[in-house]
Amino acid sequence: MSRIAVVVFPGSNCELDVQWALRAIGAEAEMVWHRETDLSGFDGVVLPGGFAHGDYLRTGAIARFSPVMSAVTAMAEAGRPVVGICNGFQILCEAHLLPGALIANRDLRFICRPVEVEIVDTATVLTASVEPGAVLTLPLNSYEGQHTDPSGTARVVARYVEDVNGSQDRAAAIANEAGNVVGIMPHPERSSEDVLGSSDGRLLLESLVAATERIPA
Amino acid sequence: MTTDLAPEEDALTESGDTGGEDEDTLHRRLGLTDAEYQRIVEILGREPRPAELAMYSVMWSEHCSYKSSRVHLGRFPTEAPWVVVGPGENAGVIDLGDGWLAAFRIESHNHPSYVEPYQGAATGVGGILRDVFTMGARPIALWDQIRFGPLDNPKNRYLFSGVVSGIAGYGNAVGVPTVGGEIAFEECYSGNPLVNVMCLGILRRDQLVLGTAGKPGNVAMLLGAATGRDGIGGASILASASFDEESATKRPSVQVGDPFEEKKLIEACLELYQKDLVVGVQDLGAAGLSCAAAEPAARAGVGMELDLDTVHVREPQMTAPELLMSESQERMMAFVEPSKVDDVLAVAAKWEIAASVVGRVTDGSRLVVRHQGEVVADIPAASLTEEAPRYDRPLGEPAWMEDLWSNRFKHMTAPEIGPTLLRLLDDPSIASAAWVYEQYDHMLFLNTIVGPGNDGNLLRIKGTEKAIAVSTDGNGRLCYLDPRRGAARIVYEAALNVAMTGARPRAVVDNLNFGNPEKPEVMWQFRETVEGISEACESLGIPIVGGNVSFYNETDGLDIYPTPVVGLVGVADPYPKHPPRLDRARAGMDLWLAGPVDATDLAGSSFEKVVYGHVGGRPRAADGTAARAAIDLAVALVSEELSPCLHDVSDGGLAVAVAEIAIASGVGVTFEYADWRHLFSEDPHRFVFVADPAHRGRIEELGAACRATLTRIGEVGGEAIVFTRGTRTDAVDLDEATTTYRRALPRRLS
Amino acid sequence: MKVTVHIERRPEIADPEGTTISRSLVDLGYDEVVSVRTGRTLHLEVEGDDADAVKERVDEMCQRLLANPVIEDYRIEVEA
Amino acid sequence: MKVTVHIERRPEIADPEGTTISRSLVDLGYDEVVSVRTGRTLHLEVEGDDADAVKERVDEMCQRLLANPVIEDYRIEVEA
Ligand SMILES: Nc1ncnc2c1ncn2[C@@H]1O[C@H](COP(=O)(O)OP(=O)(O)O)[C@@H](O)[C@H]1O
Ligand SMILES: [Mg+2]
Repeated sequence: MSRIAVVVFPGSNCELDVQWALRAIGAEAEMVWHRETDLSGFDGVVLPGGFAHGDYLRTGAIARFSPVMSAVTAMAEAGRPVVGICNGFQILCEAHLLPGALIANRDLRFICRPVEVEIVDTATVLTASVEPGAVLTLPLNSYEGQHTDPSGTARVVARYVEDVNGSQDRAAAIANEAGNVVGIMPHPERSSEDVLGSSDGRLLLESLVAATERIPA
Repeated sequence: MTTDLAPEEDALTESGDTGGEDEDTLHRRLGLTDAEYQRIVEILGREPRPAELAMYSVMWSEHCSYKSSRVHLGRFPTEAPWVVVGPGENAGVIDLGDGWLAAFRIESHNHPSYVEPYQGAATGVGGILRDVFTMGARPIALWDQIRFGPLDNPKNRYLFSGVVSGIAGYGNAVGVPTVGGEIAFEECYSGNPLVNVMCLGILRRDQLVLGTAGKPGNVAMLLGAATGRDGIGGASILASASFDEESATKRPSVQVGDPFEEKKLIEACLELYQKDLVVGVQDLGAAGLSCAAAEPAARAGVGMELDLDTVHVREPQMTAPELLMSESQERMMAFVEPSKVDDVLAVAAKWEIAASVVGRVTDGSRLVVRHQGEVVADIPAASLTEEAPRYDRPLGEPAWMEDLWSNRFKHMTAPEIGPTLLRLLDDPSIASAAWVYEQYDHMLFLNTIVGPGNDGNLLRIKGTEKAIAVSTDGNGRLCYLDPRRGAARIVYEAALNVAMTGARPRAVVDNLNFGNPEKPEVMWQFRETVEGISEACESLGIPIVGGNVSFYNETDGLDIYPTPVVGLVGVADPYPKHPPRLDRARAGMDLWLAGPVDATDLAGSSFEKVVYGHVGGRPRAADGTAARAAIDLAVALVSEELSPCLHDVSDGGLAVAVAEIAIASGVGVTFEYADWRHLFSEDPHRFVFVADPAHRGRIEELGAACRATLTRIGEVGGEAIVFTRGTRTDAVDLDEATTTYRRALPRRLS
Repeated sequence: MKVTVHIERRPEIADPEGTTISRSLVDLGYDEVVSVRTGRTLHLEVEGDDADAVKERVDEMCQRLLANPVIEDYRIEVEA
Repeated sequence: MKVTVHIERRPEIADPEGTTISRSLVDLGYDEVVSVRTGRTLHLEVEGDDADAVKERVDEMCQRLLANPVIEDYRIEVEA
């Protein structure tokens, strides 16, 4: 069974939700405190949503220096799945594991509602089980959700069907070149059961779990 | 810009020495009356020292002592077999079965939100969270009830958007979802907005913690943020006096919330409880350290020694009174057995929060405070709490009630149905609140199975079959017209909202927002309200387990409408797997009305207020028997999965209730009525629901079994909201209704 | 005309963000850092050629919208 | 020693806050406002007496933590 680390920074708050949703599809998901330095024994890692270090200075800026981040970088370099959701996405950008940065939503308001995203790249650890072109309903929950990438190198994995926050290229999720590091702004774990209104996010989490199983530990 | 300290603060900043200061002036400036001062002298057998006077002034303030309300609050029914903790602790606690408990409380932050809307609302959220996790519970949801003056005034827009951002900014970042609430706009809130917030947490029975100091020998530890000069003479004094433009400039130092610190504090405290490292916990809110020392000592019947030199501070050179009165946020006091201090420090270090030992529980009953080697206070702990003054203030029915009641609006002609409906849908108090709740994280923790935009909310407890339902309701206009009837009606409305999620009502917390208690009219409104809430709760068999009183909501002598707000908690076990929601009506379904179809009473209705600007007449009283029948029927319909969508008839009456179903579900509705007044009456305890025609038989059986009146009034389908009466038809295009309803707030705010 | 508005939180008002930044700098090894306070700047491009008049208008904007006098102080700088 | 760090968003990067403020000012009747850009300041209190050495250290702090070079520029000012 694949074993996924869910990193907890001071101020993270979606870690229990990610763990719940991953366990519901049969993965082993364990919390790892940000002061840990060792991720051996894990097949993949998720940086969950929340407000690491209060989002002070810039979202993700302080979290990037947490001791655990060297191990996360090592995982990324080893080709293992590394997924950042919402605040986790912001941290991956600050850590330069993904290009660009996330700035305040165009309308300067926090947005919490389900949005539609189109999966445009299925060659990543988060989207491999999804049909290309599939449109998924996933809850967005962010203030700094507008992705901007002056380098223009971001590989867009999912696009908002409507321009909800001003993201460049309507990017809702982006990946590194190898497709093993993915940042996604909407929350797959929040749409992982019908009783929550949608189970579309499950497809993404299943892709992640499958990807961790493909890679020899 | 210079610092604008309140005058009382100047007096206390100049160290312990009040030389040259007239003592008499000082106590008055601190909000104590001469008689109260005399009482202090009697208790102590001497003149109080400055630090002592500071402590009495905050603890005996209206906000902390409930001195004007206490004699009336005793009227509340507070008992039921499932009550674990009733009023008196930081939050009420009820039993949900199988070892699960729910802790909840509601509180106001009205004046601070007027002074600084973002921080005022944010720190209101922080404060109510602490009341709940103090009990050992993990806070799982928040609800906000906010009221402002009309949005055509820029100041009100500024206050409204600032408050919403503050609730979002704090609630989202601290990681507790805000899953529902209420917004209302009335002229009377222009100079005095109301910002109430309710919080609910869950815990296992063995994790319950009380605000007690425990045994002599225990150590008092202060956890969390450093202490600064925040809000000195703030929440407590601010909330205990009337407001005018002048006091807005004499405001005390504004408190700034730090949701990040609070998040760490929540996690650290929950770990302390889980490891059984604390005997008791008390949050530091209004009255800060004074309250956090006095209350737990008084509850446990012990004494306490505090050493102010060990308090970690943000600003240098704070005086003893300042340290004792500071309302710095995100602090908790824990009472710990000496052998466990190191373990507590280790947990605090792990979560990166500061912790220090600041005192010791002693034999006897005195609270002794030292600062820089000197005793600055030595007083009986209970004299700050139990011996606080109580006033049975004079009360009398306002002379204006007779006029109000006889001032019934005479409707000369029937209104045009379509335009009237659109007008109501465009009213900010009725229109979609999505502009507000989409700024709040309302999904965190994956519990929210009926979220904002519906009547009640339903939160599952993961890993169980249980769900907790909550509805918060208030209606100032109705309570102004008749406080007793109005207050009873909001309790019934909340109970029905909870029932429509499939849950049984279990307990209530209340927030009583009133004007100046020194006016007999206001005290009469208060007493009537307490009666109304009590009667309704008794009729429903549910207790009141906690609440809050906010007086002095007046500006320049004008009192707000009496505005009680209730938060009603229910339990569904098992919870519905296809929970009913407003957006689940489908073409081909029947539209039903539970309760009388021929309601004509319009007194206090949105129809009269919004369409004619009229507020008058005496609203109808609720009928307990009919209310219980409606509740039974709603619970039965949901638990048998007969209806996917139910909605109560409240603001805007039947026409708006039906339109809201159509708008949420994106499908038209056609229905019949006999008299136009039936469309806009807000007669209590009625609801509409939709159901598959195949269920007609069973639904009628249930109606009969519950003794509820039931009428099939129409059907779902088409692209318009169509009203028919005989051969007459009025139709409102669904798209137009939808746009009006959804754009009402955004268009006024951008 | 270019105008810069410097907005600072009044000194007695808590600045949790500054505190957090200061703590992380120390964590990163910069233990010479004693404290950090945060502020905001607004760079306005304003039409007009009378510096005094422009400054007066911007002052009004600050009082009405840009700064929150309850917790903030501000300072206006008009560039040549 | 008092050090001020001015952090500005690079001109090619969107500044939703600046845009919103500018729009509200015009709405309020200040139609002389052409544009607004927002920036941040950090006021550091740092131990040390050699201004150049302090500045160098703060520069390092900026590069590592205080500014994000992908979207921001910064400027350091050491006060006497
Ligand atoms: N309107 C009310 N109805 C019932 N209980 C109330 C009401 N107002 C206050 N109480 C109870 O009085 C107690 C003290 O309240 P308060 O001093 O505001 O507590 P805190 O110091 O935690 O803010 C609480 O247990 C509260 O539930
Ligand atoms: Mg409390």
